Order: sequence, then structure tokens, then C-alpha cells
Amino acid sequence: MSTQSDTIVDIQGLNKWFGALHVLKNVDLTVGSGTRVVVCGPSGSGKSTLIRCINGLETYQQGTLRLAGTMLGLNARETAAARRQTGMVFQSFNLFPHLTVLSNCTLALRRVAGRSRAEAEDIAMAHLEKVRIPEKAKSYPGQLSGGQQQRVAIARALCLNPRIMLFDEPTSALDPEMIKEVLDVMVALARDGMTMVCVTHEMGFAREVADQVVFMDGGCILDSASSRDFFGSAGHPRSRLFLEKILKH
Amino acid sequence: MSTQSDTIVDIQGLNKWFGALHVLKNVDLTVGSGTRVVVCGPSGSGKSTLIRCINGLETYQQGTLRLAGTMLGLNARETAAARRQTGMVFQSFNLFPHLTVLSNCTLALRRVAGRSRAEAEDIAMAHLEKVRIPEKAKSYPGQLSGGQQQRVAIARALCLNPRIMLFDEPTSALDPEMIKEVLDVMVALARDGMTMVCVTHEMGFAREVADQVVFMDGGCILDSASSRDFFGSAGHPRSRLFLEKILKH
Amino acid sequence: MGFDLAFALSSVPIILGAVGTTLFVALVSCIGAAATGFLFEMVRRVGGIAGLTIGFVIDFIRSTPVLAWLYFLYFVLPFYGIRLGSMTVGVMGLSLYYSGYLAEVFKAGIDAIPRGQSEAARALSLSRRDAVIHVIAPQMLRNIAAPLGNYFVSILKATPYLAVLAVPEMLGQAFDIASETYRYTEPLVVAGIIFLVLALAISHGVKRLERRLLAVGAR
Amino acid sequence: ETTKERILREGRIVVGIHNRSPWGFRDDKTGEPTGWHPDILKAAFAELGVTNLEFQVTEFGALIPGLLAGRFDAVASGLAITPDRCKQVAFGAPDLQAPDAAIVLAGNPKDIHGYADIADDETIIMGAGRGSVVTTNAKAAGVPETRMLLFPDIESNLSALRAGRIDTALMASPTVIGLLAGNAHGLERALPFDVGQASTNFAAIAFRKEDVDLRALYDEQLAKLKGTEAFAAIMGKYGFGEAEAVPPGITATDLCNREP
Amino acid sequence: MTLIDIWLGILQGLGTTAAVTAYGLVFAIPFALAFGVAQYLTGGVARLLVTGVIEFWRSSAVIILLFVFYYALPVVGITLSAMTVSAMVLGLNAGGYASQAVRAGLQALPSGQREAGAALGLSRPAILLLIELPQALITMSPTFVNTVIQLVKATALVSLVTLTDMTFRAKEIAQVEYKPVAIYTALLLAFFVVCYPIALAGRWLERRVAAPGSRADGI
Ligand SMILES: Nc1ncnc2c1ncn2[C@@H]1O[C@H](COP(=O)(O)OP(=O)(O)OP(=O)(O)O)[C@@H](O)[C@H]1O
Ligand SMILES: Nc1ncnc2c1ncn2[C@@H]1O[C@H](COP(=O)(O)OP(=O)(O)OP(=O)(O)O)[C@@H](O)[C@H]1O
Ligand SMILES: [Mg+2]
Ligand SMILES: [Mg+2]
Repeated sequence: MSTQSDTIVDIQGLNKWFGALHVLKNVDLTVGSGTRVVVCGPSGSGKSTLIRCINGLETYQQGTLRLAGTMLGLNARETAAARRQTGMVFQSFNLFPHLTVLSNCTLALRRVAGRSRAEAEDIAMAHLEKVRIPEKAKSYPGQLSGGQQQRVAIARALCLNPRIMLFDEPTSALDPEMIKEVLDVMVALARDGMTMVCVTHEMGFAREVADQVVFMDGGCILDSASSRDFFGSAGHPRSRLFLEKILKH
Repeated sequence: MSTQSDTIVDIQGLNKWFGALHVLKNVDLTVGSGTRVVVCGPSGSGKSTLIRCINGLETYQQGTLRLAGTMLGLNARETAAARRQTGMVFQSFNLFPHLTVLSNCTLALRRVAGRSRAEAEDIAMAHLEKVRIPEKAKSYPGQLSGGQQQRVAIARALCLNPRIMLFDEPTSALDPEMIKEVLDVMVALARDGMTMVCVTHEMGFAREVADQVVFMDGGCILDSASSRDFFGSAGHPRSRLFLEKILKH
Repeated sequence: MGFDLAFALSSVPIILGAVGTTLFVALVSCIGAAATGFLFEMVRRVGGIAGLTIGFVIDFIRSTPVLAWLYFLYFVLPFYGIRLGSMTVGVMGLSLYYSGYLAEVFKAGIDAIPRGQSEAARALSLSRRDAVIHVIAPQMLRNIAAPLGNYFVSILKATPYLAVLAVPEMLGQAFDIASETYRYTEPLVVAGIIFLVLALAISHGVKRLERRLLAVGAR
Repeated sequence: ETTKERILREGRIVVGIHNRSPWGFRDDKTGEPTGWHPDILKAAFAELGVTNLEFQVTEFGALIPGLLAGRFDAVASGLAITPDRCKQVAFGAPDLQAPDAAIVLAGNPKDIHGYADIADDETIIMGAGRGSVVTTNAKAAGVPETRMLLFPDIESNLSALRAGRIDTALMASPTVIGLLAGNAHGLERALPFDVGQASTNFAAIAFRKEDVDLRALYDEQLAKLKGTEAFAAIMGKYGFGEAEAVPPGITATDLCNREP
Repeated sequence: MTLIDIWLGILQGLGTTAAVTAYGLVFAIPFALAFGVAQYLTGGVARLLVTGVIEFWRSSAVIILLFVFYYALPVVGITLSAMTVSAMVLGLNAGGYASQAVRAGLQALPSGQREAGAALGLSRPAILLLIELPQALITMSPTFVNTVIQLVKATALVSLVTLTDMTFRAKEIAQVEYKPVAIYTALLLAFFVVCYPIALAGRWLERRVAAPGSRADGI
């Protein structure tokens, strides 16, 4: 849909340890503007760690990680500025339970982007409409279903107008019926040309929107292929086995 | 596989309220010995409540519920005796974190069935082997993966030699790769002729082993059909819509 | 020495006269202890030398009795040229002493907040200060309303210790009446009942507050 | 069996003290309770075979309640005889005269020589024991309450004096003598000290009101003891002299009926 | 006397402090368990009664209870030894606090634990004893340790009822040896050496309790 004109994420030889545990091993990954990347792999393979490195929630020990041209981790102020280019959506939504849906969305706009209350609310409402939930603006997260909460989380992340959206298993804490409503919103985002890195095991979604599928195991990227190649017969035997298991049942 | 010779669960006109909330409405359900019933439906439809009534974890206000011939809820001692005929597996495993895997399994054998320690351990080990996890007998639940924990929970329920196994979304808290290892154990149980009532949205599993599929919404059973009919084109429009949503993505 | 009800009643107004001092000291100490405790906890969370030092200070405070602190602040500091009024020392002593405990309460309250909350705040690029004010503190407050209330009651019950600093608080008044008349039981029972009523009132207020805090956005 | 009979039978009496030198305290070297009143009591009862004095050490405020509750048979800890106290307990014959006295920092920097000096100088803060007789006397002499700090015990008074929180601590003269005999370096008694209109206090051992016989026995023994070598020796041991001796003719009954 | 001498002198009161603490625990632990469990299990009027008893011990001022139990009760014919009164009043006060920890610990367990026990056919007492209490006690153990520290420090009050504890020793020494700086510093240190190891043990337990697999993360 959009061209891969410029690179938003550029990871080279990334290595990360938790104490003695080597969780990311020589990871290379580039994400161009407008690209959709799906990351999958067994539990504990380092998917979350990778995506959290991209927006600076985790530090790393070796390699380089450039976000929109800025090296992350060198300078606290630059890292913070670069992080504002990203929007993150977590598995467990992580909405602020003591704030209304609207306040969840306006908090960063007012505190970080320095918008006035009225401006912030206008922007937030626009995004809540985009995720089709404007009528819940005055509700608290606890009063929403899981699917609704996750859509609010997406709206909240969109408010700061990020250049790239990061999703960490956004549907895996949801009831089966609600998964679809969240995936629909994500598909719509992808169609609008949003750059995305998404950890998910929803292979239907991956097949539909992913430009590139990355398979991780034991901290390594074992496979990195176009969606067509990945779901075709090519690739690493470990990723074939994994695909079989999760597609079979 | 086995004949529906005698009835294990017999529910007639069951009604249940939580305060003002009417959560089960005129529910009728019979489960014959050796039958596998899968219950599905949207969140909040009353699936868990129904299955919890069957083993007496919840009381009800109207109707009759017979378990292996005993009316539940009339008499505390009879209810307790009838409940021993059931084995329950929860979504969140609910293993006892302060006990080893083996002690989790032997606890009820020793306290309820009055077995000696040696006897209880023999029985427990046999069932741990059945779920292919005997080597973890001395581990604590916190040291196991989710799939392993759920298999232990199944072994624990099997130890008391129940006539019917009740499953409440046994795989929905699991990582995608682990779902298969638990479903495999459940399929094996079904093949052995165990009577089962299983709340799940794993439609592949339902198609493979269910004799009967029950669809609930808003506290009512809307559809109750053989697996073939349910996945065919027949049935209630609401259950068609539901199936579409959860099969689509 | 039976219980003389008429005498007990006659002592009520005098003892109630000191209720203002007691409540004032308790209130200011609660605020002081909460503020200091929160600061301590924040420094401890940052870690490093400052964090370790404050961690030790918290444990030191928790390992010593409040009375010893009051003696120390009141009678020892002047030798180093720091002479504070008895009310000031009293409030300072109680604040400092209970700040050690409240730091622990705040710690538990913050630890109980799912980690995702602070990560979400970081992911939204909120500064540490904004995250603490707008995300962490409000949720911490919901977690700790009950233990916080317990410590407020404790602070109230600790005000009698200030008698050693010549602060005219309630129990001191009761002892004054007692030593003037040599009837101890009545004034002490009266003071005891007033303390109990105040303590229960605080507990009740905290329970209501807790319910209101929890009601916000409850499922 | 009355308390007196029990004491004579067992040869044992339980005595309450509040750990105050020189009145009744534990000697830190021997660990044994000692002091003016315990010594008097010991001497008075010794020839009756009551040699076992069992001491209970408590706070000053708990002395009378403890006596009334039957926790002790007698309080031998420097109680002064006052009409109010007489309503609660029965005092034995007075054994020591205790005029108000003042302790000041060495050199008496504020030049304090009487209640009038304290009342007149706005800058002087006075310390005293909570509920002690000196506070009443000071108030009567015109010292405003705003310039009085009341502490629960003597240590606090001395600590406050040392710490400069008060300029003088007022207490009974035997207490002052006892304190200065110890290690109270840097402090001295303000001499002379004019108490003005204030009447002198007299200390005595207290009993329960119902133990009339016990008190009578004690009075009898004390009368015999007074004037003996032994009595003089005890006086000398604590540094008391003529100023502290009780003039003849003063009785507990008189003191109890004195106008407050 | 040097600081060390004073300090050793104060430590002579350690025996009493230790005895009151140990004997106090004999009251505190059963009370905390029995009443914490009772408050968890009961409802309605019974729960009000249980709560009333807990609140009485928890919310009353300890110093007043000590006084009343030691000096007022003998008047109505109940004479308890000083040690018993101290242990009972301080113990039940601490027990009142700890009972809240027990109740909170039980309530905090996921209801799935109780249900899993019921589904296995275990009786209610068996579930309580074999499943709920062991887990609650593990999570609550740091709180219990803190209660012990509080008990140690509360012994500073028992001189009111004729016992010679560390604080009283400090005052005794203060009359022979006039050195406030040394004495109050030594008093702080004396409590510190007794309580700090307990506090460290508590921290260690806290880390253990929060150890493998038991930490809930995220939702
Ligand atoms: N904060 C941490 N401290 C120590 N080890 C950690 C930490 N976070 C993650 N790990 C470990 O790092 C490894 C990778 O974790 P990560 O969360 O990235 O895996 P994942 O692929 O996201 O798995 P999942 O599918 O279960 O979410 C795991 O072995 C995990 O236990
Ligand atoms: N203990 C309870 N008290 C009050 N309401 C309850 C209670 N348990 C369940 N409910 C309500 O009863 C209804 C049915 O709940 P139930 O748990 O049976 O649904 P379910 O079909 O199992 O849903 P899910 O797929 O989310 O598990 C829901 O509206 C729920 O909120
Ligand atoms: Mg992950
Ligand atoms: Mg359910």
C-alpha cells in the first residue's frame, strides 16, 4: 500500500541478557515505513523482549537499535524523544483503572504533547471513533469488556500520533468472540498504511495483513520471510513444526 | 464409542439467580454415561455457572439436578457424596501452589477416599503417567509450564476415579503451543470412554470428539445438537453468528 | 476504690479540653509521616547509594521504639545546638518514626500495582514524575487505604508518648487529674474511651474512603 | 487475717517504690532496693522479725493505685502528705521535712533565689513533675502556667535543664540532695531559695486505710526509732540534716487537715 | 560509665523484654489465628461480635489497658501477675493487628483454591486447614515478623506494671549517671541490636514469599 521509502526500525546484531540468561541473540531486523511485521514463536522465545527493546522499555547490551534514525539507549533525552514515535499495545491492555476512557487517552496528550484539555479531548474522541467506541468515553475501564478495553488501548496509543505501532499479543487475553472486533480494528489500521510490529499467533490476521513474518525461538530469529513464503512450504523446520501445532487444533 | 445405557447428569428446568441477575433460565440437559458434551457460547452466557452447578459448587433456585441418580442440593451429605463422582478441571488450573505435584494428586485420595500414603501415591503416579508427566511428581506447580500444570490438574481430578469429568475452558489460559498437549490428553480420555462435559471454544476438538454440542446465550440453551448437525448448516441463527465469528479469524 | 461515675463524668470536660491538641498533633503527624514515608520510598526505589542508605534508615527507625526517638530528639539534639519546641519535636518524632512504617506500606501498595501500569506510562512517554502523580499514586492509594488507616490510628494512639515532652495532650490531662485527686481509674477510663471512639471514627472514615476509592471504575 | 497479721506471720512485706533517689530506688551497684523510706521501714520492722522486704518498682503515677489494688502493702517512696492524698491512703507519722528546692545549672546563671524571682523574670522557664506539689506552690506564688513545663519524671526534668529547655527544675529538697549527691555534674542547688508563702511538705510511708492496725504498729516502731543512733545514721547516709528533720509535735492527722 | 557500660546496663533489661515478648506471642498467635479465621468465616451478628473483640484489643491505647488490667482489676477480685498482664495486653494488641493480616491473607487467596478443594470433595475444615491457611500463612509471614518487632518495642511500656525492661533500665541508669546523650543513644542502639536482626529476617522472608512462580504479573 505505501512504499518502503524510509526505515523506521533498524536493528543490527542485537544481544540482550537477563542476568545470565541470553534472551536475544544477534537479532537483525529492519522495518520500513508502512510495513506490517508479524512476530511469532513459542513462549519464552524473546518476542516480547524484542518488541520492548524497540520502544526502549528494555535496555540491551550489544548491537545497535535505531528508531526513526535515533540510536536508542545512548542518551536518555533522545531515547525519550524517539519513544514518542512509537505506540505500544500490551496483551493485558494496561489501561489506567482509576481514569475514564477519555482521561486514559488524554493523559499523555496533555502531559507529554502539552495539549490543552479541549484539544486533547478532541483528538482522543477522534481516535475513539476510529476504534468505534466513542460512546464509552466517560466509562471506566472496569466497566468495559475485554475487547472494548483493548480497543481503547489502541486508541490511547494512537493519540500521540506514532509513526509505528507495536502490539504484544493484543488478542491473547480476550474471549473468542471479542478477538474479532480487535483484529478488525488492527486490519483497518494496517489498511490505512500504519507501520506495525505485531507479536501474535492469529495466523489468519498474519496471512491477511503481514508483509513479513518473523519466527523466533530461543532468542534467535530463525525465519524471516514474506507472508506468502512463510505460509507456503519454505522455511526453517522448527517454524514448520510450530505452525503445524498451532494451526492443527 | 460406548452406549448411552444410563444417565449420569439429568437437569430439568434449572433456574439460577445471582441476586437479581437471572443467569440460568429453564436449562434442560441430560448426559448419558460415555457421552462427550461440548458447551460453547459468548462470555457471560452462563456456561461456567451451569458446569459449576453440576458438581454442586453453585446452588440453584428452581428445577432439578440429578447427578448419578442423587438430587443435588437437598442434603449436604448426599451432595458431597455425589460430587465425588465428578472431576473438575478449571480454566486457571487452581493447583495448590504450596504442595508438590504428587501431593496435589494424593491430597483428596488420602483425606477423602481414606487411602494410605503408599496406595495414594501409586494411584497418583499412574494418572501422572497417563497425562505423560510422571517426571514432574516432585516439582511444585510454580515450576511447570501452563500446559504441564493443566495436565496435572487433569490427573488430580482423575485420581478420585470420577464417573464424569467437567472441564471449564481448560485451554483458554494456555500458550498456543501448549493447547495441543492438553487437548491431546483430553482426546485420549474421550477415546477411553470417559464421560465429559467440556466448556470450550476449541472447535477442532469439538468436531473431533463431541457427541453433542450445546450453545448457550443469555442463560438459555439455544441449541443442543449432535456435532455433525451443529457444524452443518442447521441450528439457531445466534449460534451460527457465533460460530462464524470464532471460526473466521 | 470503686468506679465513681459522677467523678468520671466531671473529668470529661477537662480531658476533652485536650482533645484539640491530641487531634492536631495526630493530624499533622499523619501528614508529615505520609509525606516523609512517600519520599523515603521514592528514594529507595531509585536505588543506588541513596536508596540503600534510606533503606537502612527505614529499618533502623522500624527497629527502635518511638519513645526512644522522642527522648533523643528532645534531649539530645539541643547538645548539638538544635533546640526545637516540644510540639515541634513531638510532631517531628511521630512523623519520622511512622514514616518508616508508611514507607513499607507505600512499598507494598506500589508493588501490588501490576507492572504493566508503569510500563504503559513509560510507553506513553510520561515522565517519571507524571507517572508517579497520575498513574502510580492514585492506584497505590486504593491499595493501601486500609493499612494507611491502621497507621493513622496508631499515630493517634501514640500521642500520649508526647507527655514526656510536656505536650498537654489528652492522656497527660487525665494523669494530671489523677495526680491531683489520686483517683486514677476514672480519668484513665474516660481518656481510654475517648481514644477508642476517635480511633473507631478514623477506622470508619478510612473504610468509607476505601469503598469510595474502590468504587471508582469497579467492575 | 489482717494485713498486719499476715506480715508478722510471714516476716515479709511488699513495698512499692518508684525508683527515685533518694526516696526508694535500686542501687545500681548491688542491684538491691534501697533509699530513705525503705531504710526507715527496714529499721522500724526489723525487731518484729519482718526482715524480708519485697520491692515492686513502678511509675510514680501507679504507686497509689497499686497500693489500693493490693499490689503492695505499703508505699515507701517519698509521698508527701497532702489532704487530697489523705482521702485515699493512710499516712504513717511524717519522717522527713521536704521544703521546695530548685536545681539550676552550675553558677545559677539566671540568679534564681525564690518563687518571686521566677514569677518576675519573663525569660525564665520552670520545670516540675506533673502533678507534684511544687506546681501548686509555684502557681500560688504567681508563676504563670505558660512558663511551666510539666514532665512525667525527674530524669526528664534534668534532661530538659541540661538541654536548656528549662532554666530551673523545682522539686522537694531531699530529692535535690539525692540528685546532687550522685553524678549530676554541672548542676547545683539554688541556695538560698525563698518559697514565700508556700508551706513545707512532709514525707511519710503510706498504707491502705483499712490497715489501721498496721499503721499503728508502724507509728509505734517509728517513734521508738526516732532519736536513736540508727535513725541519725540513716539521715546522714542520705545527706539530710537539721533542715530536713521533722520538728516535734507535727502529726500526720494535722497535715491531713491542713487547709490546702 | 562509658557508652558501652551504659549500653550493657540497658541490656540487663533484655531478659524482661524477651520474656514479655515470648509470653506475649503465646497470646498473640492463637488470638490472631482464631479471630482472623473467625472473621473470615463468619457473617452477620457473629462477625460483628468477632470484629468487636478484635477492635477492642487493636484500637485501645495499650498504656491504658495495662493500667486498668493491673491496677483496677484486683479491685473486683481478679489479680493477675505483672508478667501475665503485660503479655496479655501487649500480646492481644499485637494479635489484633496480626488477625487482620490473617483475614486479609485468606481473603486474598484466589477463590479458585477453595473451589478446587471443594471440587475434590474436601470438607470445609479440611480446605481451611490444608489449603487456605498454609498459603495465607506463607504470604502473611512478613507481617507476623513485623508484629514481633512491634511487640518487642511495646515492652517499653511495661515498667508501668513493675517490670524492669530495657527502657526502664535506661531511666534507672539516668539517675545515677547523668549523661542524656549517651543514655538515649545507647537505648536506641539497644533496641536496634535486638530488632534489626528480626527486621532482616522479615525482609528475607518477604523475598522468599515473593519467589518463584508465585508472583502474579500483569492482569
Ligand atoms: N524481567 C525479566 N527478568 C528475567 N528474565 C526475564 C525477564 N523478562 C523475560 N525474561 C525471560 O526472558 C525470556 C524471553 O521472555 P519473553 O517475554 O520475551 O518471551 P515471549 O516470547 O514474549 O514469551 P510469551 O509468548 O510467553 O510471552 C524468557 O525465558 C523469560 O523467562
Ligand atoms: N458469583 C457471582 N455473583 C454474581 N454474578 C455472577 C457470579 N458469577 C457469575 N456471575 C454472572 O453470571 C453471568 C454468567 O456467568 P458465567 O461465569 O457462568 O458465564 P460464562 O458463560 O462462563 O462466561 P465466560 O466465557 O466469560 O467464562 C455473568 O453475567 C456473570 O457476571
Ligand atoms: Mg510475551
Ligand atoms: Mg466461564
